[in-house]
Amino acid sequence: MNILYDYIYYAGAFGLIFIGIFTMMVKRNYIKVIIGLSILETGVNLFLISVGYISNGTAPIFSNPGIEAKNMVDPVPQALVLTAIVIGLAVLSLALSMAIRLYKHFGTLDLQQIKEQRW
Amino acid sequence: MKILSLFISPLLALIIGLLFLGISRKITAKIHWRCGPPVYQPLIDVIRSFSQKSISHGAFFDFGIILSLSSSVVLIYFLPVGDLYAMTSGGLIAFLYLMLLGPFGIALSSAASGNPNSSIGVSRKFLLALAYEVPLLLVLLTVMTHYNTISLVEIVNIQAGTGMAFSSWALVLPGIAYFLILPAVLGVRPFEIVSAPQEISSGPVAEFGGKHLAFYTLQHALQLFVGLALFVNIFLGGGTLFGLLNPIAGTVWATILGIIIFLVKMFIVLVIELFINAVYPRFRIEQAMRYLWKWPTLIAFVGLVIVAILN
Amino acid sequence: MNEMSILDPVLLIAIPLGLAFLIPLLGLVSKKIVRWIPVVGFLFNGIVALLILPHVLKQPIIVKIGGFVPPFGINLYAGSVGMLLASLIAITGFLVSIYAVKYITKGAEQKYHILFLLLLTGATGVVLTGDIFNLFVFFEILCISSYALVAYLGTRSGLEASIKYLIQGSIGSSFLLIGIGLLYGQFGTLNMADLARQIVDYTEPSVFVSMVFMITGLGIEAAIFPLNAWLPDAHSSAPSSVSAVLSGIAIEVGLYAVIRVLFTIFAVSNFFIFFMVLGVLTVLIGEMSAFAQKNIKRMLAYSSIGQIGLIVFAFSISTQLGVAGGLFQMVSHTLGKALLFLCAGYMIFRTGSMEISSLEGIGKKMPITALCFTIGTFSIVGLPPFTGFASKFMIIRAALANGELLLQILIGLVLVGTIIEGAYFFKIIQTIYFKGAHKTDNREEAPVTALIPMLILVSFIIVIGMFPNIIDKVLQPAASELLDQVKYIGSVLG
Amino acid sequence: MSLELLIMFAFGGAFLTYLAGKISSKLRDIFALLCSVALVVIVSSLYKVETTITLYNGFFGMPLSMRLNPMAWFFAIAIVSSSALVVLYSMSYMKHRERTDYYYFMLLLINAAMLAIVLSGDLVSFFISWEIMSWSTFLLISYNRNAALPAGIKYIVMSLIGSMCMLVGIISIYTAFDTITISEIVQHMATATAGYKLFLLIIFSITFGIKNAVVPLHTWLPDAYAESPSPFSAVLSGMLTRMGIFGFLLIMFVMVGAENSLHMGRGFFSYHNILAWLGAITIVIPTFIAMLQNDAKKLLAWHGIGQGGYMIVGIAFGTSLGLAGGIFHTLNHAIYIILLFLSVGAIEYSTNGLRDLNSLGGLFKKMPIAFLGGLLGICGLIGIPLTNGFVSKWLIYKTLILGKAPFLAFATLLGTWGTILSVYKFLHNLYLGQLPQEHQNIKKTPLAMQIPIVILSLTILVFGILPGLPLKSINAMIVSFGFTPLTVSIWGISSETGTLNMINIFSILLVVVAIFWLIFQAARKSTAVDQYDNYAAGAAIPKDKYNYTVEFYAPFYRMATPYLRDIFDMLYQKIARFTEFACDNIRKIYTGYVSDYIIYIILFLALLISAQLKWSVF
Amino acid sequence: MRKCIGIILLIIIAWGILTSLQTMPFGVSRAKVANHYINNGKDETGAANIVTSVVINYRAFDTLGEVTVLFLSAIGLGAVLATIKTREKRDTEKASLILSTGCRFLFPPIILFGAYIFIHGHLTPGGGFQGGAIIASAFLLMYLGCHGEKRLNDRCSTFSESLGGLAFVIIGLIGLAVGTHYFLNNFMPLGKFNTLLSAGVIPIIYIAIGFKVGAELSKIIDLLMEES
Repeated sequence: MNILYDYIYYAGAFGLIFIGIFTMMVKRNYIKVIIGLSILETGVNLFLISVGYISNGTAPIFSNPGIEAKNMVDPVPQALVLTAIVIGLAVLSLALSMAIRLYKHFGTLDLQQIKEQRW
Repeated sequence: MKILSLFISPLLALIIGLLFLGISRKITAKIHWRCGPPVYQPLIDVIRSFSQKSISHGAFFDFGIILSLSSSVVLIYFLPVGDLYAMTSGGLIAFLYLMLLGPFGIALSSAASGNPNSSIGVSRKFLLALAYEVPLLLVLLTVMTHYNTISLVEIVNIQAGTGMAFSSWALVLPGIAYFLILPAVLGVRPFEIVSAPQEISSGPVAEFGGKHLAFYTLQHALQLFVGLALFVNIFLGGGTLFGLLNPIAGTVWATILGIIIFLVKMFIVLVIELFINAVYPRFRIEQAMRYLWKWPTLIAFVGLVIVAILN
Repeated sequence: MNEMSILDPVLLIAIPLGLAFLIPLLGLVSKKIVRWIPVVGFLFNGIVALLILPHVLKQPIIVKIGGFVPPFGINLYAGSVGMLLASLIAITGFLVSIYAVKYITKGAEQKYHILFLLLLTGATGVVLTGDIFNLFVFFEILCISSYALVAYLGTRSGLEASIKYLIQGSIGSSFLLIGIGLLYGQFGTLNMADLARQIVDYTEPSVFVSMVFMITGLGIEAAIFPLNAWLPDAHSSAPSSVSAVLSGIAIEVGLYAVIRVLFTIFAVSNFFIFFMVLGVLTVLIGEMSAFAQKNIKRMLAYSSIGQIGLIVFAFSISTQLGVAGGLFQMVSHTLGKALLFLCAGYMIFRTGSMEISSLEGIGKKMPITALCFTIGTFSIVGLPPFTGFASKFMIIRAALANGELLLQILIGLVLVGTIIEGAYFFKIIQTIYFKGAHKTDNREEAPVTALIPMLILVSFIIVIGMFPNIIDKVLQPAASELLDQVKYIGSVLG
Repeated sequence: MSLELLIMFAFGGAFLTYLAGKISSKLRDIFALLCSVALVVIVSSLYKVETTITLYNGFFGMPLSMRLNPMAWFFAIAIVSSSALVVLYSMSYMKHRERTDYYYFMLLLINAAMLAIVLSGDLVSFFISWEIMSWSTFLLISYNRNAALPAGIKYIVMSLIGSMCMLVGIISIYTAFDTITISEIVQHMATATAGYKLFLLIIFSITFGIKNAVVPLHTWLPDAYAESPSPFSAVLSGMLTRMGIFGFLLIMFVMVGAENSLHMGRGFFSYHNILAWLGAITIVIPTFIAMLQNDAKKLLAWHGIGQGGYMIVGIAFGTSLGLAGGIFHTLNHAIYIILLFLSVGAIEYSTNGLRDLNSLGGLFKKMPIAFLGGLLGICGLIGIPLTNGFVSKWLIYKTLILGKAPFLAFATLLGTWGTILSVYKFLHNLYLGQLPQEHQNIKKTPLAMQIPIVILSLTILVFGILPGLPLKSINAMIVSFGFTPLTVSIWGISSETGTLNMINIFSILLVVVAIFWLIFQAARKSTAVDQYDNYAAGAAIPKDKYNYTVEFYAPFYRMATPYLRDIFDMLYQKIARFTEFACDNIRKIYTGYVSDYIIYIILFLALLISAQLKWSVF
Repeated sequence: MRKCIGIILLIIIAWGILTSLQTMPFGVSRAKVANHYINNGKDETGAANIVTSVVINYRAFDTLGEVTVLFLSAIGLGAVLATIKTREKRDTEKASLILSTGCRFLFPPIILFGAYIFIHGHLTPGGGFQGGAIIASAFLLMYLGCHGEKRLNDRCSTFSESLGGLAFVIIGLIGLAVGTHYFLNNFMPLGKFNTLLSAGVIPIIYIAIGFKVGAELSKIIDLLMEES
């Protein structure tokens, strides 16, 4: 197996994470920063899921009596991701609500201009 | 002896001091090609002053001048004139402090008068005192360190044993320094800016008339006496002369001769001092300070360093 | 065990959560009753925590949620540290919520009380939990409620601060989650004790990277030096009652999490030298930044950074004394800083400005508040006979007892920080009492609901400062619990 | 009377006074006075009692204890009696000021804290009381507002530096010996290395040097003295600053022990010698700077620094004579400097806050009692024979001269001669000379302010003539340090080289003064004139404004001013400004732009990762 | 500049992560804990969906926290947006009849489907969160399709979210009180495996969660729609 196959999910996940961080680092628009955050969270979730994956695995549901337990993927990361998604959602909605208020107060979403609180 | 000196010393000091005042005036006048008053003039002045009119600015004005004269008299008790001394308590340090009390009393008194000229005079007096005290302190410290005692009497006694003060070479430099500052200590030319009559109406004395002036003159005479006597005591062996009196030591004659030798030494010092200094014009206070803080201080300091190293 | 089942530490989390869910319902019935819900909740918590505290000093209580054996279920670890901090949180929460009853008048009051309740519930969860993902969840509760509370007033500064806080905080939580994911990937467990058992060498690159991600994530909330840029903004813009809790509880809890991770899971050793330097750096930068501030709450916020640095330094000494000193410093900082923010709250409210210069003559206007403020500053600076002194004493002792030169130099720098801190705090005291014309004589003292918490905090500060033995009995087992990884593993996994 | 009661009385009295003030100001005044007088009574009843009690074990299980011994008693009685006088004085002085409750509270609290310092039997309670004293002092220095504020900050910052040093010292002792009780430390000290002892000496010397204002740590003092309320300036200069001397005694002769602290280092570079030289510098420079001052209290403040130098020199020289001199000078200094501050305070009271030497003068007829106080105060300060200052200075000079330290002796003597000039200026510009027209009708000095002045004036004379009274208990103190006792009589000291017998000098001076007074009276009566009837060489003396007192020593100022700058203060100011600058700039890292903050976070992460993965730092 | 620094730093971090990932190859490991869940999960919890058993039983405390977070976000959103009082009327076009009728038509089935999802959480890959999200999507549809006509009943949503949360906590506390005395203990009979009425408290909790999540998400949508 080549390395790419082994790590393709991880690479994807971390690729998203880095894109997210990079976006947050260089973008001045608050909405874009939120998008970066969202990408970052997605990346993290993807990473968590791929941690628990096993090759050729199935969902850990005993929907039929005959299902083998052997090939089931790790259920824990899935549970974690469920939580992480909800938390991400909460943060995101809060961030967006603040964006609304921010625009009302400052008339801009450019973070470089919103520097009243410094030093 | 101590009891006796309680009465003799002040009288002796007052009279000799007044005479020295007269002598100094006379000598200065002669050097200046003037005739000058008679030698006993200050004595007469003092006696006459007591019967003259005076003004008083209040009790403190009187108190200051009394304190000044009294403390100068007490100072005399500390000062061995030959064998003649009444007190040793506190030694040279107490002596130094008492030396201070005389001018201090006058300063209080004249300041209480509220006369601006007096205040200026006092200010000058203190500055001059500060100027000469620096080398003087160094000199006295050198002596005390050298003999490792703070008692004036003891210093004199040690010197009497060795005969002459300059027998110890370490004390030559301090001696020179003291000699240089002596006119300032005595308040004679060229260090008489304190009571410059033309400028500030005689300075501290401006408001003194009658008995106040008499007291002031007496105090001045005592100051002159003390300054010279201290020099004689510390550097010239006091009332001894190369062990000349040793054969008759302990007798009354020895004491009297000692006193006479002492006075003669004082006289010689005074005359030399006057001859050297009478030709100088008066120093301004800054000039005086600069001068006193330069050479005498330097010499005295070197002397102290040498003594400190020798010890 | 029967007695203990009534006093289950899980109640400390469950009851406030339930109350928080209940508030919207009660809000439909009566608006007034809602204000008192946090008071009731924290009173309950305080009583329960203080009752449990003596039991855990010797042997920690392991709470198995759902009855599953630890590596398989989530467990709460109610040890001395956890219970100490839980009691602290409950007491502070109780006092601050009394304060908030009258203080919070603007905005959606009901929502404020829910957020406040949940903020401290999250904090309690963090200090009690024994599972890293659970820690993450409670951490998020703590963070999200603080984001919302910082923006609560809806002012320009509040929003700005909240946004910056949110951005940095969520990066932090993402990093924490990455770290957790990496750990899970390697060791297949999320239980702290189980992880600790499996990790033998923290310097191994894979472990180290996950550790770094975790402490970066947690360190943002803990406000360790390069990660603390959100703190001065957030703490100064939030309503004062919230600032009190953020400064007094939130960052301490963040720091607790960092320390717990470092001590218990990774059992780091040399790494602490780095942390020590970081702590001193935090002290210096915090205090120096505070020095030039003109805004009183911002100054207090920077001072919190300095204090956090001191706590980090104390923990990094990683001896019994050092850790105990760090915990003590946490306690004294919580009491002192909460007091300061509470006082500052009403001072700002009365003067209408956060500028220090506007506090001139407030000592006459609100004498009791000003007095409390003064005592708070004395305690924070570390003057006897207040708590700050006792804790600083312990930390310096720990630093000197070690005998290393580096520590001695660093403690010297910390003391330099203290001097700077003293300088600016004393300037404020002068402003309060001695500056300005003698203009108004009319008193405008803070209301009783504000004075009671302040005075209680003052009495705590004085009593603990004079009799530190009271708390020393808890600090020593707490410190040994943090240091003793083996015992932790043993008591959880059996 | 037990010590707990004493301490509780002192602290409780302070609190109760504050509370009493809330009821009525009269009640508070009486209560404060009663409290401080009661303390005097209690402390004097404890004369020659030696006892140790343990207060409680609450501080991390360390026993906090109190102990009474000759040293503690000596300082305690000085503290309580000066405080009682100052409280009495304040009753009138502070009558029409604001926040008097607060003033009394702080005054009594400081008093109690000082009492606790001298009575503390262990280092932690010492430190606690020390800090209570420090911050309450800060609160009282700032009392006068405006110019007092920077003075307060300066004080507290330096004080904090000192306390931090002391804290380090105390904790290092605790870690080294595992005890904080002083008596146990003394036993352990025998096992300590010389280096450790030196470390302790140095670190404690910084603390006590700051408190005692030893150059170069003196810069807080002039401002603090000048700007506090006058009665408090008196306490500050009289006792509080001298807690530094107490500390020096404690560390040098009790804890480290005389035989160690006097043999630390070699030759000139030994600890006590350097300390003595610092003391000498402290004498000379501040004394001359004092001459330049135009603010009466600032002048006294600089003298306060200078006089502290005498004590340091005396103590640091470390012979029984010098030690006795240093300790005695502490007491004497307290007496006369309190007197002087009270005297200036009386003027401030009468002239509504004036203390500028250039605009006052001639007050001696208007305020004779204050003048008497001022006169005797400066006599004591100079050390004129028959005042107390003379005896202690004499002891110090003698020690130095006989101890073969002529240069130190020179410094001390020079300091005295500098003192004369400036205190004469002080007296002259305040009380003597001409009374300005606007001060013709000033307020009378109230009785409550006169009584302390009179008592202190008498004390100066009594201790000057009967120095044996305090020297007896000082003797007991230095014996407890392990020195050979002095041969003390009630009149003075007798020893193999040079004796001091004040009664001789006193009686002779008395007699001579009496004689000359009689002569004076016998001479022709003088006519009394007023101050405007002056001889001015014909020039008219203007009545309205005649400020000949300005620039009193003008020639000297012209010469010396360029050299007599407080370079340490300038240095510290520079450091402070630099610190402020640094503080102002370091916070610029918080740019306000959130992306920067994210970069910090990522940087932190990347740094840690690369540090371990690349270099394996941890 | 900023970008360069960013890229360099990210490369360093990526290198670190790469080093870390080498010890955890993709797609092979299944840890002890996970094995335990898969092997014993259905016996211990009675749920066919192991993820559900993990979410609601093994790691129920997390879920409680998660629910709280969502609750928080709704409350926080309310708090942040609360102070805006100016609610200007925007002149939007009324939705067409087809659109609004279609939306109304679709609304009940979507709700029903959501309910189905959360009721069958322990059997199928669904659950309270998923069901709640679907319910919220129904409300979103109503908002989009029939803008301004129908609004969320505030009181009702408050009721359901509060009661949902309370139910979760109370079930947990009942677990503490009865049976083995553990918080969130699965105290009810497990029932027959793989039927609707099985797995003890799991369906009950999931129903509570479903109501709560649905209400909260709808509320969030409501608030955001209103303000934007």
